[in-house]
Amino acid sequence: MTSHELLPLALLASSLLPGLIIFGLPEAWVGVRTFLNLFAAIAKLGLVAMLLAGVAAGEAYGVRYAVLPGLELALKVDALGMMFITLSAVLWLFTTVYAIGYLENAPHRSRFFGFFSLCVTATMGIALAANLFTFFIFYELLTLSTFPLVVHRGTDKAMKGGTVYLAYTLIGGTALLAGIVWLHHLLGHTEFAHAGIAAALGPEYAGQLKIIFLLLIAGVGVKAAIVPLHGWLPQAMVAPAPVSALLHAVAVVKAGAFGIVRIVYEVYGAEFAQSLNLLYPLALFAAVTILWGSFRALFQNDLKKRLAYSTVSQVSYIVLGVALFGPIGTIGGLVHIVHQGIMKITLFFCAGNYAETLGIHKVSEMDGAGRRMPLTTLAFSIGALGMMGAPLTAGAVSKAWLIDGATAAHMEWAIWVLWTSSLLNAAYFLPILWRAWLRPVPATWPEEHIARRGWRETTLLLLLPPLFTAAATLAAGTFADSEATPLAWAKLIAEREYVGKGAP
Amino acid sequence: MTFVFDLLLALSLLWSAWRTLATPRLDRAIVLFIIFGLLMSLAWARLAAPDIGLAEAAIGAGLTGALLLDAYGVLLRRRGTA
Amino acid sequence: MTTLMQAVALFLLANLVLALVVAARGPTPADRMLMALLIGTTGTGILVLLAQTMHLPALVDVALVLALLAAIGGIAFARRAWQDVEGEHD
Amino acid sequence: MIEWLSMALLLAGAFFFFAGTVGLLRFPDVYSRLHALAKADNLGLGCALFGLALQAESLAAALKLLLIWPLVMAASASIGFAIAHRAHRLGIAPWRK
Amino acid sequence: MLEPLFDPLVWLILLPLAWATLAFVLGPGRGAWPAIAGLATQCWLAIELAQKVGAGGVTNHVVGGWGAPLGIDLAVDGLSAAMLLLTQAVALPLAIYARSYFKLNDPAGTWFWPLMGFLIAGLNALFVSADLFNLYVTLELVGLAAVGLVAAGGGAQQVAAALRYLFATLVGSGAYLLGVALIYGAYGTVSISTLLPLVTNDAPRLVWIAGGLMVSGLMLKTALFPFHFWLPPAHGGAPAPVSALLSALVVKASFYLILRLWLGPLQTVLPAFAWLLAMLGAAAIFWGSWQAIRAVKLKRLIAYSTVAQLGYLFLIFPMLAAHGALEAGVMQIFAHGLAKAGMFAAAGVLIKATGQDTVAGLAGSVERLPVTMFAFGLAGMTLMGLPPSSGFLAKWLIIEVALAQGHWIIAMVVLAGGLLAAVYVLRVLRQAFLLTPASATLTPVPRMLEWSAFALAAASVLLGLRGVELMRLLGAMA
Amino acid sequence: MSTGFIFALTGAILFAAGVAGVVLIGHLLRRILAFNLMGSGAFLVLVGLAQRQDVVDPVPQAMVLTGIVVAVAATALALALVRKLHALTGQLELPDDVDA
Amino acid sequence: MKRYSLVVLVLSLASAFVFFLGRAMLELGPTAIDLRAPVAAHLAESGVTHPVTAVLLNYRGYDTLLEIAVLLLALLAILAVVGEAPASPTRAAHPVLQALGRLAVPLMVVVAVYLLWAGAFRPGGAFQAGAVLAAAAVLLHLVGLLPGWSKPRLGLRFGLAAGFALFLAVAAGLLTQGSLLQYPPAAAGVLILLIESGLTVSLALILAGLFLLLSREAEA
Repeated sequence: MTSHELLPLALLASSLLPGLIIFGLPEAWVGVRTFLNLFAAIAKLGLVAMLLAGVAAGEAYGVRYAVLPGLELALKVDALGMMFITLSAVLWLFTTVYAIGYLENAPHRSRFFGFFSLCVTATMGIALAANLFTFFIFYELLTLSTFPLVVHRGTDKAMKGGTVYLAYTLIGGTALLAGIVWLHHLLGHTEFAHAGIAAALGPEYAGQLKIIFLLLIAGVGVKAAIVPLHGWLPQAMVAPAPVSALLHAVAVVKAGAFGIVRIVYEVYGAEFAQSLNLLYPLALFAAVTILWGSFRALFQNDLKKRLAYSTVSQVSYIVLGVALFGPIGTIGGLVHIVHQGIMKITLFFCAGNYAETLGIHKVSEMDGAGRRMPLTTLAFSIGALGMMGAPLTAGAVSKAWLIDGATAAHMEWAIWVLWTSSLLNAAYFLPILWRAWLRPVPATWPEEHIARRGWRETTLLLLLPPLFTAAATLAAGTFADSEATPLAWAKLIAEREYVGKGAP
Repeated sequence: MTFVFDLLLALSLLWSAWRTLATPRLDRAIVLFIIFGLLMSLAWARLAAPDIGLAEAAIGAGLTGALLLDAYGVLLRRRGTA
Repeated sequence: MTTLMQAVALFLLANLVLALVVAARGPTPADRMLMALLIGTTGTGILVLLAQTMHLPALVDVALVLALLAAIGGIAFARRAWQDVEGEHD
Repeated sequence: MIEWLSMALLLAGAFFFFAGTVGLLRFPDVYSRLHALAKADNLGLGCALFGLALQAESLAAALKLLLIWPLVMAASASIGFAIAHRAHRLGIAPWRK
Repeated sequence: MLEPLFDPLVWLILLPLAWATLAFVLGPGRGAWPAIAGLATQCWLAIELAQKVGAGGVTNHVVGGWGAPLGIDLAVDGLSAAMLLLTQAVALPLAIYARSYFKLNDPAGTWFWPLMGFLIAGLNALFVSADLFNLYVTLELVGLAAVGLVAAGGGAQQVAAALRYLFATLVGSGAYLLGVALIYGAYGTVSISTLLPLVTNDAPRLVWIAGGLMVSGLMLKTALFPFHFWLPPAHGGAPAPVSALLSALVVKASFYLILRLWLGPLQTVLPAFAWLLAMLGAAAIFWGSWQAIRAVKLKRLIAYSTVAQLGYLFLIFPMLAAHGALEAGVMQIFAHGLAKAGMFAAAGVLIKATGQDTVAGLAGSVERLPVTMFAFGLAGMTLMGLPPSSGFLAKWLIIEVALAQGHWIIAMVVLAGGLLAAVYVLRVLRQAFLLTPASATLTPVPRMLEWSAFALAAASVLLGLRGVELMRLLGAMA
Repeated sequence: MSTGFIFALTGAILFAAGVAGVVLIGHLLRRILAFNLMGSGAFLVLVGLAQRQDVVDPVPQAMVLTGIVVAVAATALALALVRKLHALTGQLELPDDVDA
Repeated sequence: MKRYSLVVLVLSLASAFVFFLGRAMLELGPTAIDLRAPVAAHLAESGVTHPVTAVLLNYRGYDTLLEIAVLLLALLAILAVVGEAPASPTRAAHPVLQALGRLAVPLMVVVAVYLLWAGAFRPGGAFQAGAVLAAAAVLLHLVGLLPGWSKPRLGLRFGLAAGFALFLAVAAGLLTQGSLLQYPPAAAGVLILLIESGLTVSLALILAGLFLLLSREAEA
């Protein structure tokens, strides 16, 4: 095996093996577990760095393994995948640090971190998949490994949330499987390729291809929480905060969005999909989701639920970008994968901090929280402003590219959608900020778990991750046009996807 | 003549089988079944299969009959003492 | 001669059928068992006749075994199955 | 001569069988029916066996045929005894006019 | 000269018979070690045989040196080699499991080892026999051994289940026997290889009746809906290692025989019944899953899941002429065999540990028996057909063949079946993840139990990554 | 009609009656009887049909010998089970199969 | 009512089955394969002169091997079902019956030996002989001269399994001849007699055991 074959495997193994070892660790071995977690996360980052350099230089990494004659598990590393991988790897590190702090005295930590690592492995696999078959395998593995995390608390409510989550994702998985087998039957393979593979079929297959597209998008759309397939996401909020953070900011919903990107660009090909009139309906669904999610978020008193509906809305920005035919929209969508990730994880970290430190779960309890926890609230504010698309934040960058894309694609209505959504974002985030910063401190907090020590409003492990991600949000927005930013990488991807079509 | 013999034997086989299944009393059914086994060994003789006839005679008339009667007796006794 | 033997065999079989009808109806369990024994004896007779008419001397062995083992059924009946629990006797 | 004798024995055997069957049908109680059975067993089968033995190809075959007779007699006697014994134990009274 | 002495094909039959006899003579409760040693050797023999078949196609053994139709032939092709492999591979871990499960003097374990030996011998003999009547004898060997295992040392419920099972299996093999009788009447032989060229499209009507009888008898023994009535009490009531053996292997044996007849001597006759079987298979999937979803007892649930999973096997019949359908069926046999053995084994651990056997009683068990629950989850993954398990490959193959043949309805049934399986598997997992334990005390269970269950379940998943070998083996067909 | 055929036909009827008996009769001892009738029917068909021209064929005869042994084995096992069930429950019919 | 319609349904199905089966049987022509010729042709090499025995123990000896396994297995299953129970004391029967037993049993043994010996050249053989022996044991038990089994001890277990084990060993040993159960023609007769003798003993024990195991509670 060459290093080009080994590296993708090593990327998977760097979270899989520690995960499996952690399962076997006794509950009390906190030190060993923490070391393994951090070591794995850092090792993974190292591997990611090596791969990033290689991919930027045009190196091809990949490995194949036949499970059945004509059916291969195939991994490859490409620019699009790297973007998702990098995002996941970086956020995994932060979330791990955060989770170590968050679960300090909670039971079943071995199980939690074991499944957590499996979850990250599945995410990596999704990003590395070189064909739809492989994609599907990791996609389902992700479902399975997240279920124990969602129900981790073992309460009836957690069970209900977990059951809803599984019902949605398994039904979605079934649709996805049906589409994949069908496509495999027609084409004989399901390899991802620039400009797509479906176009190889003659026009007489157009009808079948449309149904398959519907099945595939319905399948990944469940995880991407496109309306009307979004019902699981707010329910799954019963999970512990690090799970909500990683799952909803990165792993699950992004896996769905990433799948849509892969299907549109590398299975159907944007041009071919456009010729089948598939992109316009997709854009419509994305638009409806954006508005519906934001609208529903307005009425949520539960902080995490409000964030969840916000996620529903924001992830569809990516879908909208993909569905806006043309490279500019693509760049907007792709960059939002990263930007939404770091912003949303910041928000969830902060929500977790409020809950863990002061017992605040509801928006109505947020009065004065900013004075008690200024740093957390600062990070929260940055994330919220980013969501609204305020200047100098990462959100602004994605939103700008999306609007440009809509203009280029002559879909002016999409611009209105984006603006309306921004207004709604402001409408549900600003009241929180107002309460946190400007309302007086109440006499007692709902449940104060962690006392203040000097400038440290809560434990260090809880405080640092959101501060870092908030800083990243600002950095990605401020220095968007320099090199080695998410935006630059998104441009590289768009260049490769629209090969020969003249990237901007 | 042999045809009439065969036919009569076949009919008595069928009749005893039918009564075995249909008779309301269990002991009667068992006795009929033993008779059925006996008729079977006659049938095997008519089919020129003395090996099977021997086996049927030994098993059907001897062992199976005894097993069934014994089982019947036990069931009766249990019911009697119960 | 063969014809006569066949006729006798047929007659015995008819006789057997007659006994069979009684066995199915017989008033007491003991009668039925007696019928079964009679049928066994008749069967033995038929078998030795068949041995002659079918030129299968081995059928005599069958008759022998049948005669030997017919007793078992009767004794099993008398020793095990015939119970005075149901009061079905005359 | 032997032919005729054997034929007569066979017919006699058939008659005794018939008589035994009718007896079983007609006699009033277990004990007398046992008696009828013994007739059929001992005489009917005996006649038939002797009739056949006369025609046997070898002495061994004839002896085997004749072996069956005492066997059946012994068996029927003891079963007859067993059943009568049992009937008595169960309290079945002999039939009286 | 000495080569036949080491023919793995023969020793796969002789060896289990030998250790079964030895275990019987050794006496009650004894014989675990001969059994385990024997099974380990058999595993090696089965691998050996599979390699031989993979390299050289069909292997024959002419018993008695007479050759068909006078004598009996044993024949091994890819299909039978695969079944042999599965049988030994499932039996060995289960034997290790059973050794811990039946501690000495457990009434259910008194005669477990000789019974298991005869069962395995019967299965192996069944898989290699090329003679319809000999197959009948092997069917009875398997059936009676299975009934004995179900009934052993049990209470009223178990005995009743065994009786139900006994009558079903006896009527099933009786119908098969009558079919064999008719075939012998029509052709004068019961040798599969001799019959192969004789049974043509214009076969006499009697052969059709024979085919119908044989298949319906075997359907009854395979517990295809609506003949499944005997399975849930028998598989649900028996001790865990027995349930595992029965669900994983025994019902597959009669299915294998249908497949054998279908592909072999009755290939011109049986396809007339294809859609009937597929429809019953679909009904089995829905009915079995529905009952599993409703079941109160854990092993009941698993047993009904077997009813459902057997349904998949019958879906392949309308497509059997096409390439890939047989492969799909065998993959499903493997997937279900390994997974169900693992699941029953895991259920056995759970029941032993918690001391009761309802699904509700599992609350909190993920905490206290993580390995077992993980095994259960892995096996459940295979049953649901989730990747990368072998159940997924089976499902994939069936759907692909169905689409290639244009039978999209079959594809839909398979997909729906997967979802229903998810419902009943997750019913259990959900309960296990609940925080509050249902029973306060937990009987400690031997580690070996947990890990052998885990090994089986893990094998069912890992096989999903090694499908190529199995497919290659199946390629070596007659 | 030959002897073989007559008994083959008889066997077919016996088989059908036996199966009907096993299906319809609840009483377990009777079911065992019905099963035996069924088996006898199948054996008769095997030999009778093979000898429908009244020529003796040893192969089906040997098969039936094997079959009879199997039938005896099955009958004895069934009886053992019935007796055990009766000893445990006092019932001679199968109880309803309940999941509780 | 439901029950009644079930009866009607099953019976009409059965009648239809018999009707079609009977018709189909009538249509049958001669068979393509006639095994009588090869059976007769190889009789000289088979070691016995009675064709049924040749089929049973030579041509299709493998069937018989498995059949014995089935029988042993049935006994085993019964053991597993009924478990261990002390055999109840035997109640002696009336002396007349005991006399019958004493008279009949030696005769049965003689007949059994005769049948075993006859098997080589005329109807008879291990199975019939074993059955007669078993019947003798049952008779002895019924007249109270032989107790029922509480559980088979080592010696008895050995005896039960010996016939099968012997058969198995011979079958495996003959692998040296080229295949399972391939008798060398010269030794076939002796080997078959050996196997049959072993089988007679074990079959008798097994068949008797079926009864003796079950009936032990009968006298309670």
